[in-house]
Amino acid sequence: MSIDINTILMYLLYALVFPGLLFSSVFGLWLAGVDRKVVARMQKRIGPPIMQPTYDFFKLLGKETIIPANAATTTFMLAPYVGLVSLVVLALFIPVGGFQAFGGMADIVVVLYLLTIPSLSIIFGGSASGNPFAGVGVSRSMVAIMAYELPLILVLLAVSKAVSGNGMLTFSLEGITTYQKLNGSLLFDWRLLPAAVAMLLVIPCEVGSHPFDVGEAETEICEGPLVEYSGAPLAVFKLSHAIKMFVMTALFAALFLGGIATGMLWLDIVIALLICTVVTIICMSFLHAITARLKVEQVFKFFWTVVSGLALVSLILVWIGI
Amino acid sequence: MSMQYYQHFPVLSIMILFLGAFLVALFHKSRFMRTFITSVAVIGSFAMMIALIKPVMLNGEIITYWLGGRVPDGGYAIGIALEVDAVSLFFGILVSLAVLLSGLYSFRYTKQDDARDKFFTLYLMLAGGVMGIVLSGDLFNIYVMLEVMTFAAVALTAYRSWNPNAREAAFKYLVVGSIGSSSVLLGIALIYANCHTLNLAQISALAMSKMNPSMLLAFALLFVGFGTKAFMVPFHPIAADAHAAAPSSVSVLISGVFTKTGVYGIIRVCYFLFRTMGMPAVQTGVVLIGSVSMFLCVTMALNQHDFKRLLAFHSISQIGYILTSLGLCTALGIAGGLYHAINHTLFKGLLFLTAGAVLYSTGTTKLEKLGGLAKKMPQTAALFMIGAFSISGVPPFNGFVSKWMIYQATYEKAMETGSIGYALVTVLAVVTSVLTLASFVKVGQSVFFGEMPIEYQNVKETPASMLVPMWIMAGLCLATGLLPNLMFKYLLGPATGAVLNSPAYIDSAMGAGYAASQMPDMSLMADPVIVFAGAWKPLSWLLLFVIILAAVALASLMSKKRTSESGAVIDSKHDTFFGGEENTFSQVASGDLFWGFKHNMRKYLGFMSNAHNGITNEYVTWGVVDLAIIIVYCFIFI
Amino acid sequence: MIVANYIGAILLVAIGFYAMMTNPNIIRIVVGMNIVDYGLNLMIVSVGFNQGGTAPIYTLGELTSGMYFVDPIPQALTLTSIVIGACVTAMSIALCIKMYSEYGTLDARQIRRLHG
Amino acid sequence: MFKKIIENSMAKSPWLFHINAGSCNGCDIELVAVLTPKYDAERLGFKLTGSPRHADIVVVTGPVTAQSKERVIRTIAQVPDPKVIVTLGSCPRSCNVFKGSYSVVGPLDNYVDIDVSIAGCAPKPEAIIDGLALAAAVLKEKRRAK
Repeated sequence: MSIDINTILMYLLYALVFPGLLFSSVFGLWLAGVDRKVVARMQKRIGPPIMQPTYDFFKLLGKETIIPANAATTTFMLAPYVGLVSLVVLALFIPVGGFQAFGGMADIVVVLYLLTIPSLSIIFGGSASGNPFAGVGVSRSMVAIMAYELPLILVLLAVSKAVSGNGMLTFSLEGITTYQKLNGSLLFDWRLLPAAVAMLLVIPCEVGSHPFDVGEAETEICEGPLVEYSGAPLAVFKLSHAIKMFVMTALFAALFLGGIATGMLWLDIVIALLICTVVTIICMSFLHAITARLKVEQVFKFFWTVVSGLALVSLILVWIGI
Repeated sequence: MSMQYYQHFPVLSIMILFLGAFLVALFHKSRFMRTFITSVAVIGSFAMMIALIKPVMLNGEIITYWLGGRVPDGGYAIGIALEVDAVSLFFGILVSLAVLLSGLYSFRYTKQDDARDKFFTLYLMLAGGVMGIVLSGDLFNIYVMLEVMTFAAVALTAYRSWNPNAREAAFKYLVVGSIGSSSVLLGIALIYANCHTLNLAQISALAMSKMNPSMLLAFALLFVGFGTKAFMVPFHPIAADAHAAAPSSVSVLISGVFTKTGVYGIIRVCYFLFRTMGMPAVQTGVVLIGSVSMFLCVTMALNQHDFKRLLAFHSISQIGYILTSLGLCTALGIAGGLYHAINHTLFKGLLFLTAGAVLYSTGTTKLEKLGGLAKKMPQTAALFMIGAFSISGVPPFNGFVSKWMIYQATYEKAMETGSIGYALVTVLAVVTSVLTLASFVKVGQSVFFGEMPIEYQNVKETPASMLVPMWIMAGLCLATGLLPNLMFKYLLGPATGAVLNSPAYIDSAMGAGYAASQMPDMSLMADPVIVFAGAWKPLSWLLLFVIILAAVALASLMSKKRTSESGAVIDSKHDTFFGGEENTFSQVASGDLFWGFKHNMRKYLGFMSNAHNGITNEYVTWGVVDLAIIIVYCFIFI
Repeated sequence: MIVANYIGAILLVAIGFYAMMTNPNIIRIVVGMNIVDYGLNLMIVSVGFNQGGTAPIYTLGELTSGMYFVDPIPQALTLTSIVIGACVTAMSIALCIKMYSEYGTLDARQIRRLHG
Repeated sequence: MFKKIIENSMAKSPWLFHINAGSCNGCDIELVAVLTPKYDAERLGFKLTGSPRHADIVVVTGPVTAQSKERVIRTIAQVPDPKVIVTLGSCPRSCNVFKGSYSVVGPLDNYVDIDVSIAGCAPKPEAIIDGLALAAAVLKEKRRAK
């Protein structure tokens, strides 16, 4: 691996500006704003301005950070940043409209595991705060992870099987998008429709939005793991939440709608971002507005039966090769 | 051929450990001598293994050492041989590394025990036995070493006189383990009856042409015998008992080393002796056993209330991963399995050592009684986190890389054979990995985070002499995760090649051309090509991570620092928010932590919990029934 | 004749396993282990047995044509295995004694602190 | 500039934490009514949080009872700075009809400094929104003063 100054500058540009920290934060916060606005409109409210999550973020930066006496300080303060960084890294790996900052560096298994780090950072951060509410929240968040991981891997394997033909297995996201560019988007493959639906249900659970936000139920357990966080770390967690929305929807776009190619990169990217927004509205805002929060054991049951069932149907259909 | 100096290293590395054992017993009065002899033995053994990397791993030599210079005569191996190929050396390095680090840890750790001289005697015997197994080229020698090892392990399990469960655990271990030993012995007898030799190389040359029902029976018996040593399902309950009762530094050996001899034995039996691994039926069987082991034991682990017992079940779950991967019989699968074997030794060793540190400092490993120790033992907590992330496969730690390879290998196998069963194995492996993560979140929440019970107010950080081996292990966990290329070059590549290249092993012992003259078909895969279906570049990923972390740190420094931390006195501002109430100790009990999961799985978990009822006879019954099933399976499908 | 040995060996192993599986008395479990051991020893010795063979201890002067020996290696193996068996028995009996003083019983159904 | 952004954001994103210090529940209902579609306080960025650590504005209702006094004081102390304390309804300021009861130890300003008071029994939602908007302005001022 030869490293010259240009490569490093490119790395820096990718990591910090596009599609890394800056872009994913801005777009993620925008998505979060759209989400809140749409939910409000569906409830016949005016709703907060689109910029509201951004205001929240900057306000929290200006607040005092309290470290509780019971907390394990290092873990408590480090956790949000680790979560944020891994999400930004994830944003670099997921192709947006065919543009992938670091193409040959990751595949679906890496994505699967990187996705657990942000959740883990919330879990360990909350755990380190030494609060009993956080303890309950930790437990619930972990059950939510256990719940969505099974359908998610089924979806990923189904997609991987669908794109890998003639004996060559491909796990890489690059390969998946390339295949779709040649053969059309996978969403229009009827065998993968159940998997796409399952993925749409996995996204809110992963992001922690209604009705699957068992871990951070603010009315029952005072926002669970985040209960003791204040100021800048909380701001980082909120930012991570927003970036997670971007990452998950972009993952959906890459897996199922990666076939959109107009020949112009910037147009592709714009279209991909539009898809992200639409997916956010469908799977987060709609569900948020029309459902109440499930209980934790219901979430687990729902994901291991209905959602996994959908994904499994897809996997089997793809496998028997109709 | 003149002997190179390094050809004596295998026998010396075994002898130095046994010699150390006797010398420790001899000088048992002096603490200095005991420490000195043990250190010299474990360091010397490790150094000799490392010195062998260059000739064996890089130059591809296979060292054959005939004890007493009795080389094969007239096509018959009459002497006892030590034969070190890349597989043996791979396991040898793994074993001596664990023995070294765990030994260094023991010096301080056993301070609370009586009869420490006996501890080190047994410890070195156990280490010597394991080294003997992985380096030996003689089947009966392997059996004897197996018994030496088991004997020492049982004695060490029962060693802690103040642990009320130790004797019971040791007894069950001995009884159920004896099924395995008996199977191995019977298998050896049957092989001898057919091949009239005990040399591994010669047997593997002759076995294919002499295949008959009694050889098949011998295969089944040897498989079960080594499976018992690897604690595959259904032999897992004894492992859980023994790991939990033994001192932590011994648990490291039992889980990281003892079980590896089982894995090593299975590799030797399936890939070398009988070369049955090419058959789909055997592959299916091994993968099935591996998958069941990994899933069943991880769910059992979620049910546990004791730190070490939980780790013990995880240990078998990880062995399940290794067996699954080795059972695929593809280059990627073998490489993944071996990679996971070395990773398992490192991270599970680390976790057992942290458990030992907790036990050393607080006197208990009960999850319900502990909590909030990260404030008092920050380094131990950090080490635990590294171990937990490694075992649950969080990138960029080592567990991730090997699991990543295992997923690919299983799914590729599914593509190859067109069977959806292997695809479900991939799914099962991922789910197991998540459940592993969950149970370590449970440990983290119950032991290191959460609230601290008042009686641990004066707990001290683990002593430095115990921290150093743990930090080395943690560093290796990170290094093996970040440098898979080096791992492939120096360890995994040659070892994978050696697994698939049994004729070279035979020729090295019996003289060139022997394999070709005896074996009907020579499926020689000298240079396996390991192809990945996905992409993963840990180093560049780390670079990214560092860049972004630096940026974030800069940003957070730029924003005005408004952190307020409480002083010594707890004021209400820094008190835990408890709904406005004054803070009282209330910790979510570890058993209730994943209630949402347990509620849905209550029937399964309840059944499993009742099945592991602790009665020795039932465990024996499971073992014997399993033995019978495997024998019948072999006779039907092979 | 040698077939009888094999059958006997298999029977001994089966009896030993049966004892280990069904007898809740831990001393009898140890006895069961021993019976399995004896079965195996019988097996190994029989493997090396040659009908009419002499002991493999000879001087050159005693050697005549047509003379043959029983295989000495299995006998050596048996010796080793007996020694190992004795060690294991000693160990397990020692554990039994300790357990009896700790639990006050030899019943395996009551010696089950470690379960679940 | 960064400072300016934060100050402006302070006024636009005030998060509420609601403490009931022995209220008759009237004011509590009205506070929730403020978040309903008709009044929709969320358009101004108001949001109810579950934990005092996240809050900027503490809304206290009810005369402070003997049982709740310590809890109220502790919870208010746990809110990170800058913070604004708002009393909702007449009770926290004057104890209202509960004054003189053996169990009432209010008013609240005996214990903490109050920034904004919203009068009424119970106050109208319009009044509450007005008061909260004022509180947000006070929050910005407090941040600027730092």
